[in-house]
Formats: sequence, C-alpha cells, structure tokens
Amino acid sequence: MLVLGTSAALLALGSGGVLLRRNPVAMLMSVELMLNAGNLLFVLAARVRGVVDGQAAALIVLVVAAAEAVVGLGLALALFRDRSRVDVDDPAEVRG
Amino acid sequence: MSGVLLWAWALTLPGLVLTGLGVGRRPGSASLAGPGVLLVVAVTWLLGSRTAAELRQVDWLPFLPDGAFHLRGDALAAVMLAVLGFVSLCVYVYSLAYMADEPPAGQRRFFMYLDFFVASMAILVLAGNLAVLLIGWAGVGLASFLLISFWLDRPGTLGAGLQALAANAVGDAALLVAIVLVPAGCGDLLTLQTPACLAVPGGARLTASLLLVAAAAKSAQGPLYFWLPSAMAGPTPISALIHAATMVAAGVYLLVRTNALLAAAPPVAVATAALGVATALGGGLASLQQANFKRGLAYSTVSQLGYMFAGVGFGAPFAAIFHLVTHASFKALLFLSAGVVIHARDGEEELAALGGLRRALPGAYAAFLVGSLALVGLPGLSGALSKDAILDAGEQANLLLAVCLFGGTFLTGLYIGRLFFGVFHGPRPDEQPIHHPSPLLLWPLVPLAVGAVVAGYLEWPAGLLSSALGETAGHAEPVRFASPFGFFAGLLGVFGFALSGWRGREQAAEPVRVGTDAGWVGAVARRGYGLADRLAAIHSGRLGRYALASVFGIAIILLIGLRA
Amino acid sequence: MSELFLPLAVGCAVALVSGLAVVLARRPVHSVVGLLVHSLAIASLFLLLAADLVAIGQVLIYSGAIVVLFLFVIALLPAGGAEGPIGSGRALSAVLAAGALLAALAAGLSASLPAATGRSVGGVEAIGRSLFGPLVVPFELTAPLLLVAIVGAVAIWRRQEQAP
Amino acid sequence: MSVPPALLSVAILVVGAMVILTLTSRLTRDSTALGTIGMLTLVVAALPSVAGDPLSQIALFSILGAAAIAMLLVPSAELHVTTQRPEVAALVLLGSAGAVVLATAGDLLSAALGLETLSLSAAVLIGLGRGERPLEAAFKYFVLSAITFAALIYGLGLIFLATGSFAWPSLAQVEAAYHWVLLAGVMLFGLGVSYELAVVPLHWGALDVYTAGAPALAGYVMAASKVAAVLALGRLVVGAGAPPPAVLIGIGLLSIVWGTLGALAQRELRRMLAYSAVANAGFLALALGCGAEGRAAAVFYVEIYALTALLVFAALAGRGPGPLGLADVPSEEWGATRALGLALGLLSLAGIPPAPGFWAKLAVLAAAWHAAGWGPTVVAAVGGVAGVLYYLRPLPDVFAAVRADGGGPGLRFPAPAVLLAGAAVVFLGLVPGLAYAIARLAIG
Repeated sequence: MLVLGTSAALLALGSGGVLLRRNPVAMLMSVELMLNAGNLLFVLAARVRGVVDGQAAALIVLVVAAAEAVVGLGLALALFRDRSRVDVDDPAEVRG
Repeated sequence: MSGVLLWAWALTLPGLVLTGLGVGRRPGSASLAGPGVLLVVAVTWLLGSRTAAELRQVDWLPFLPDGAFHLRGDALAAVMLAVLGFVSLCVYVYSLAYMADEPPAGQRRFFMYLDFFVASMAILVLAGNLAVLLIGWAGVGLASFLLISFWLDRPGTLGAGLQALAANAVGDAALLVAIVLVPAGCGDLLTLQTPACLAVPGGARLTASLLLVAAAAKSAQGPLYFWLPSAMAGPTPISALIHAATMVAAGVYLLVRTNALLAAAPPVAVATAALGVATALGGGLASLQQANFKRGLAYSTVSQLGYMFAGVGFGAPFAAIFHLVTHASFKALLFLSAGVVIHARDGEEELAALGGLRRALPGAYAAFLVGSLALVGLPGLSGALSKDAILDAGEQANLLLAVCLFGGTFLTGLYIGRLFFGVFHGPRPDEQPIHHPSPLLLWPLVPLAVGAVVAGYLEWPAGLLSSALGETAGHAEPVRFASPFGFFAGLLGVFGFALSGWRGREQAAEPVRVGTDAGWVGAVARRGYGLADRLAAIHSGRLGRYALASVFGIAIILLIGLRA
Repeated sequence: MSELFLPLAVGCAVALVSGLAVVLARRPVHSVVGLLVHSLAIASLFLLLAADLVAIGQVLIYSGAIVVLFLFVIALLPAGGAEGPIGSGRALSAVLAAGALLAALAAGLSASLPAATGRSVGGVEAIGRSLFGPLVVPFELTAPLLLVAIVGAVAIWRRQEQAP
Repeated sequence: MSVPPALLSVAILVVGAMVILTLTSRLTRDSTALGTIGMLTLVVAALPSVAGDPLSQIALFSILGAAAIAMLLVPSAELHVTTQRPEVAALVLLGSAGAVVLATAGDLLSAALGLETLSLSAAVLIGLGRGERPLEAAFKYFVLSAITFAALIYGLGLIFLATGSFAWPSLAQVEAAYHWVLLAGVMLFGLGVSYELAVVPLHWGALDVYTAGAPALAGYVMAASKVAAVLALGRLVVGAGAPPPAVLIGIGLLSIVWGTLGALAQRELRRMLAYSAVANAGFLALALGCGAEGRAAAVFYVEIYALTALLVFAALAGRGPGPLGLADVPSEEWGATRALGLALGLLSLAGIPPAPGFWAKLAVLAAAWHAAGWGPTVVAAVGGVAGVLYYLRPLPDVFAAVRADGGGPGLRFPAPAVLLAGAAVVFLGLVPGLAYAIARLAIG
C-alpha cells in the first residue's frame, strides 16, 4: 500500500516536473521519474502476485528507459545546441 | 435495349478520356458523341418495348442495410435520361462556341467536367437503391462545384462553389443518416415505405423528412436556396444545364422516385408542399430585386423548382415530373439565350448596362421571348400545361396552398417580363460594341425553343407521358387539363408579363431593394470560421502547453472512464 | 511485512524527496544529483522487495549509465542548460495537472485494494527462467528497440555534424 | 516451439535493416541497390502472412504496404543530410517491425515494446528532415510520446498487479477486488496507444509531425502508427471490455469536431491535412466504441485512410518540405501523375463515392447508428460531410494546373509510389467488400 502510493505519487511528480521545467534535459529527467514509478509498480506487483515475471519486466523497462533517454537527449541536443537560450517553449515555429 | 439503358451512364466516359488525351481538332468535340448516344438510347427505349431492367450485385457494401450495387432502368429513369441527353447535347454544342475563347487546356477541362457531370447524373437517375444514388448524388455535387469555380481567376468563383458544396453537404448528411438508419435489407428506393422498412423509431416521418432535407438542399428549396444564385458565377452553359435543367431537379426526382414513402407520411407531404409554395413565392419576389441578369433567372429557377416540390407534396408526382420536363427545355432556352447576350457583351451581366438589344440580337430576342412565354404559361405553350397539372392537383389536395401558388404565377410574369423588357427593349444604355454570335451559339436554341413550345403536347391531349411513366411516377392518371384554374393562372402570368412591359425599361432595370438575400448564411459562415480560427489558435506550438493539455487530458479521461 | 515497514517507509520517503529535488532544483546539475539519489533509493526499495537482480540492474543502468548521459548532455548544452525563470502560472498549472493525475489514480486504486499478502519471489535463476520462458518474446524485442535507439542517436548526431 | 508468423516477419525486417546498416557506406551512393534491398526485405517479410491468422495478415499487408510505398519515396525524401538515405530506409523497416509487433503482439509487454520501437523510429525519421522545422516537430512529438508512454507503462504495471500476467486482460475474469485497478490500467494503456492514433487531447505532437515532416516520411509515420494503433486498441477493447465504449465515442466525437473546425481554419495544405487527420482519428475512435461491427469498420476505415493519406503525401513528396499555401497551389509544378494522385486522394478523403474514403465513413456511420444511436451518428455524419469544404478547396486549382508534360526531373521519383497507392485506392473503391470481410475476420 505504501509502495503503491509512492509509485502513484512518483508518476504524478514526474508529470508535474515535465510540465514545470523549461529545460529539455530536466523535462526528460522527469519522464525518467515517471518510468521509475512504473518499474516500482512492476516489482511491487511481482511481490504481491508472487510472479517473478514482474521483475523480469522491470529489467526490460530499464532497457526501454535507456533507449528513450538516448534518443531524447540526441534530439534535444540537436535542437538546442545552436540556440542561445534553452527553453522548450522557444521552438514554436511549427504550430500543428 | 434495356441492358444498354442500364449502362447509359458510362456513355460519356469515353469522351472524357479522349478529350483528356487531347483528341479532336477542336477541344471538346470528342465529347459530343456521349450525350447524343445517351439521347438516342433513352428515346429508343421509350419508343420501344419499355421493358424495365435491373442489375443487382448484392453485398457490394456489406456494412450497409442494403449495400447492393443496384441499377434500375425503368420509364422514369428513361424520361430523365432523355431530358438529360437532350439538354446536354444542346449545351455541348453551344459550349463549343461559348468557351472558344478559353485556352485549349481550359476548354478540354471544361468538357471533361461536363462529361463527368452527365455520367454522374445518369447514375443518379439509374440508381436502384440509396447507396448507388449517393454515388451520382455526390458526383453531380462535385461537378457542380468544379464548374462553378471554373474561372478561378475571377473573384468569388471559389466562394460560390464552396457555398454550393456547403448546401449540398447539409443534404448529404441527411442522406447519409437515412442510408444507415433503415432496417437491414432496406434501401431500395421503391420499397422504403413497406412496413418492414419503417420499423425504426420515427418511422415513415423520419425517413421521409431526411429525404426531404436532402432533396431541398439539392434543389435549393427553403432556407437552402442560397447557393443557387451564387452558382451563377460559373459559365452560362453550366447555369443552363446543371443549375437550371437537370441537377437542381435531382431533388424533385428523388421525391418522385420515393413518392410512396411520402404518401405514407402525410405531415411530411404537407410540409413538402408548403416548402415548395413558400419557395415559389419567395423566389419570385427575390428575382424582382436582382440587379444581375443571371441571378434574376436563377431565382426564377428556385421559384419553378418550388412548383415542382408543391406538385410532389400535393400527391401528384407525375405533375412534378411533367413540369420538370417542360421546365428543362424552356429554362435551358432562357439561360442559353441569356448567354448569347452576355457573350455578345463580353461578359456583361448587370441589367443596368444591358438594354435595347432587340435589333442587335434578333435570334436571342426571339428565343428569350419564346422561353419567357412558356415560363409564364401562355395558354398552349408547354409551361402552361405542366403548371396547370400542378395547380389542378393542388386544388384537390390543399386549396389554400394552391391559391397561393396561383398568385405566384403573377409574380412569374412580372419578373420575367422585367428581365425581358429590361434587356431587349428600351434604349441602349451605352454604345459598347456587340459581337455577333456565331451560328454554333444560335443553332442549339432552335431545338430547345421547339421543346419549350411543344413539350406540353407530350401529355396533352393523348396522355403519352403519363402512360409511358405508368406506375413509376405514382398513379399517373392523365391530368384533366384546361381546368379553369390553370387557364386563369396562365392569363394572370401573361398579364404580369405585359405589366412589366408597360412599366418600361427604366423601372425594370431598377432593382427593388428589400434585402432578402440570405443573411443567415453569411452569419453562420462567419461564426463557424471564427470558431475555427479560435480553435486553431489554441495550437500555439509551445511544448509546455501541449504537455499540459496532454497530462490534463489523460487525468480527465481516466477519471471519466473510472466513473463511467 | 511489518518488520519491513520502517525501511520501506524510509526508502519511499527518500525516493519522493529526491524526486522532488529533480523536479525543483534550479540548476540542472542539481537535478542530476537528485536523479542519482532517487535511483539509488529506488534500488534500495527493490532490494527490500526481494528483487535483487533488478536492484543491481537499476544501479548499473540508471545510476551508472543514464545519469552520466544526462550529465554529459548538460555539459554540452549552451549556458550549461540554465533555464529561464518559471512563472507562477506555469507552476500552478503543473501542480494542478499533477494533482489531477494523482486524484484520478487514487480514484482507481483506493476503490478496492486487497490486503497486501504475497510471497517473496526472485533470484537470478527465476528471472532467467522468466526472461527465456514466458517473456522471451518481449526480451528479444528489446533488440530492435535498442537498434533503433543506436541508429537514431547516431543519425541525429550525423545530421548536425555533416549538415551542408 | 513454433514461431508465430508475424514474429518471423519482424525478424526478417530487423535482419533487412541490419543488412542495410552494414552496407551503409556503399548504399549511400547507390539508391537503386538500397531500394532493392528494402523492397526485397518487405516482400520476404510479407511471405509469412500466408500461414497467419486474419489479424496478422491484415497487419502485415497494411503496414508492409505502407512501408513499401515509403521505400519507393526514400529517394525523394527531403533530408537534411542527403547521405542519410540508408539510415532512413533502415528506420522505416525497424519502425514497421515495431508497428507489426504492436498490432499482433501476443502479450502486452511486447505490444509496449513495439509501440516504443515505432514511436522512436518515427521521431528520428521526422527529425532527419530538411531544415529546422522537422527537428522541432520531432522533438515535440518525442517528448509528448514519452509522457504518454510512461503512463502506458504505469498502466501495464497496474494490469500486472491486477492479473499477475502480461496476457491481454479481461475485466470480466479479474478478481472483483482488482476490478478498478485493472480498469485504470487498461485505460492508461489504451491512452498510451491512442497517442499513435492522434485523437484529442493527445494529438498535438502528431499535428506538428504531419505538418512539418518531410512529406514522404510523414505519410509513412501517419499510416503505420494509425494502422497499428487501431488493431491494438481493437484487441484491447475486445478482450478487456475497456476503455468503456462511452469514453471512446466521446473522444471520437470530440476529435471529429476539433479536427474539422481546425482544418476549416487552415490556409495551408499540409496543416489542413494534419488537422483532418485528427478528425479521421476521431472516426476511428468512434468506431472502436461501437461493438463488433464498429471494430470491423474501424479496421476497414484505417486501411483505407492510411492508404489514401499515403497517396496524398506521396503526391506531395519531392516538392520540398516547406509549407504549401492553398493560394500557391496553382503555381506549383504539377505533373499529371502527381496532380491526379493528389486529386484522387483528396476526393477519397472528402468522401466522394465511389472513392473508398466514402465507404469507410459509411461503414462507421452504420456501426455508430446501431451501437451509439442518434446523437453520435448525426455529429459524425455532419463532421464527415463538412470535410468537402476543406478537402475539395484546392481541387479546382490542382485540376487547372495539370500539364501532361509537367514535373521537373526532381519530381520523377514519387511517380511509382503515387501509381502504386493510387491503384490500391481505386481497387478498394471498386471492391470494398473484400477489405471489409478481412477486417471483420481479423477483429470482429
């Protein structure tokens, strides 16, 4: 119960961080918090359910998080390296 | 022969391809054969054995209640095809001369659009069920849009085309709902009124109302009239063929085709009649206020379509079809002779700048006079007989509406007289040069003029048309005719016509400004686009906002889903 | 379970507080340090939940690789990745959205939860059996994902480096 | 242990991508060889579908078909660095592998991995486009997808908590105590998948991608992700009975209204297409909430929509990545093939029968009438017909601009893709029953 609450709070905290920060890297770190919340849930569920698959899935999600971080940071770097200011709201030339 | 009739819609497609490939010394000449063969096929069928043919490929669209590919060639379809072939053949020939000043690529495009239109219209009248009807229905709408917007470099043509699309879309939405709401197995245009097919909440009234909305949109009735006058931005041959003689009559055709359904829903039938009468009067009044030659004629079309709607609503589908046939020839004649005038004056359409053209353009003058007299119902001409049939039916069905319609004939005389005397009589307002029309522009007027005079005798006194149509246009008992009601209506029309002549050109050219142009359309369009602009402005391109909206969205949808 | 409660509570608290530090730290470097602490706290929670291998993985991949990667990128960003001031409107809306998400989750989770029973499972061998047994397909599917990540990162880098 | 046919295809796609990546330096200059290897991989990858069930058949055909058209367009894709065509081809193959996995996965964890593979390759593919705009769009798309993906992973955790397995869940079979946990989990998972569908309120990133990406690649991203997302969501709805139909219908109608209004406001062709994609996603979500007929209609709709969108984007490929204002349509250089392809695509999107887009809308409307009743049907019908107001707007200009001899040398490449997609669109329009029958078998 405690851990479940923590994971939910972490998910919300991460989403709040994504919305709060203007720095793309901080934003991506907040996304990592959200993914960690999911991982915590997997491990907890493995324990509650007594099924080890949850732990294995947590390992796989770790890999996914790494892959996501690599691509995300690559894109952020490419987009912001030549800008004087790092603010995710600055590139707003494309307006959907 | 019956089999050929079913595939008549494909007849103009070879012409479309050939014209597109650039065959023919004069652009468009390769397309001429299509409507000619169409006319021959339809007339041969009517003169021959008249065996109805059907083609039914079931489960073509398995997700619909009736998803068959269903064609039906019967008398009603053949009559419509004959009208289509006749008018379009005249218009094709006329267009060869009328569009000759366009660059060759433009001419070819024009004729390809025309071919596409004729094919779509033929599918529309040959359709056996709602699904196939929709193919033609949407096709003619598309052709209409493309042809209204044909002169892209002129201001307002695209807007006028979009207006037509918007009005059509209202009708299409109604038709789409109708096509999916009928019970499984229903959709055949002739069996919509059977009890099995009315087993939906709302029943006959709902289905019939939806079809009425669709028909009203296509035929510019009631509040949906607004697009037809704007459609005059297209070339004049188009105004004659699509926006006077054939496509706008598709709504009338649909109601006639499904007249049994209308008969099963009396309130809707009364609404149809009332809508028709109101539009007939409103259109006539509006025509009096136009400063533009073609718009004046367009409102006349709106008004005459109102007569046809009234005929269907009075329970006399045959009268409506009869008026459709006569109207096709005299209104096409009016538009084409107007086109001669406009062509001779380098595109001038304002009444104030036209006048006194009687001597310069005797051919157009004579043609327009014949068309006008047929329109006002000079006893003996085609319009008199068909209008008589409608008024006669109204007298038996709903006297109050019939009397209103009777009064409308006076308006008809007034407005067409105003256009006729305003353009051809009186002094010339300026000394602009006048090009003499080529024979190609004038020859097509001859068959149409003949039609305008004699089309009525298809029915009177021998009852040829009603016996040919038989059950396909309701219980087509030969109309009594020469009823005093109809006769006096004709005289009233002629009186109005003469009154306009007596008032003279000066007053005639002066439009009566009351301002009945559709203000509500503009308001709705402004609101709609304003809303759209505001919504689009939400998309600021800022990632922070987007992320915020996404997270909020996830949270709210999650909450709703857990509470639902 | 009861003897585990206190350590678990401490672990959760550390994870949350360090997470808050990640979100709130003014300088990106501080955020990274927060992420490091957070990751270690999560790993300790894993240990307490008897997920030894996942804990090791967490330390190696997260603390070892991902956090370092973030550090590198911050170093490469202009002005050290320092960001402009965050307006109160942005802060308020972020708090509101996070709150809404938490409320929605709470609505789903609090409605009915069974008592936490469970038994401890884990061990390298058991996880290995899982990864090469029921989860072999997802396990193998990490291969194309990693391939995309590698190709993607390299391609995006080449895009900037070799631009005309 | 027998390997499911779809997984075999995935393996083939990955191998093909690795071959291309290994030979990058050689293939950079030889676009013929690149195209050959790519197409060969796709053809071989399609072979296992012979042994597959209807679901994997439909997934393989539509996704690999989209990839084939994209592969034909790779030589004309507007890239920032023109030597990156091998990478683009490899990413198309890998993204397709992800899409196939998402659509056919046997368990949810695989589906999640497929989704992530697809969205990462999509972000990179878009990011490689020429200029700064595609990069910006790719970054936004990526961040927003990362948020929803984290929510999806959390939802997967909840599902695992409730059921103790990663199999496709069922609300009916879960222990009563875990009912709400599972519902929350399925909702979050479904929302994560919906991001690929681009429904409101998760449409922002996709809008940017469709607007600013290189046309050749944006069309592929749009087609592959929508097909895969519809199949995955359909399976989720069938098995779990969630997300609740009312939610799907609500999201669908909101998207239809939103996308239609947004498209009406546009004066630029690409943006108009992007907003209309949201409206079309709305039709898909609406259909998914309308029972078995609705799900079949959704699959039918997405096949046709994906193909038509590909046709339109193929016709726009090669003209450069910049915006194409509606007022500038006449001055574009249109070859006959491209102009007619664009016109056919627009007609189908607008719903002019017998173009297949119209049949798709009718199928959704029929399902909506039976499952959702009056209100949704009327809203969808009006939203559907309103499409003519924006889709057909450029049409007179396009027809007027057709020149038999038009199209410079740079515009030569898209022609095969346009012809392929156009032929498929015409086929679906004339014989819609076949596609619908397969869709019905796949997921009904």
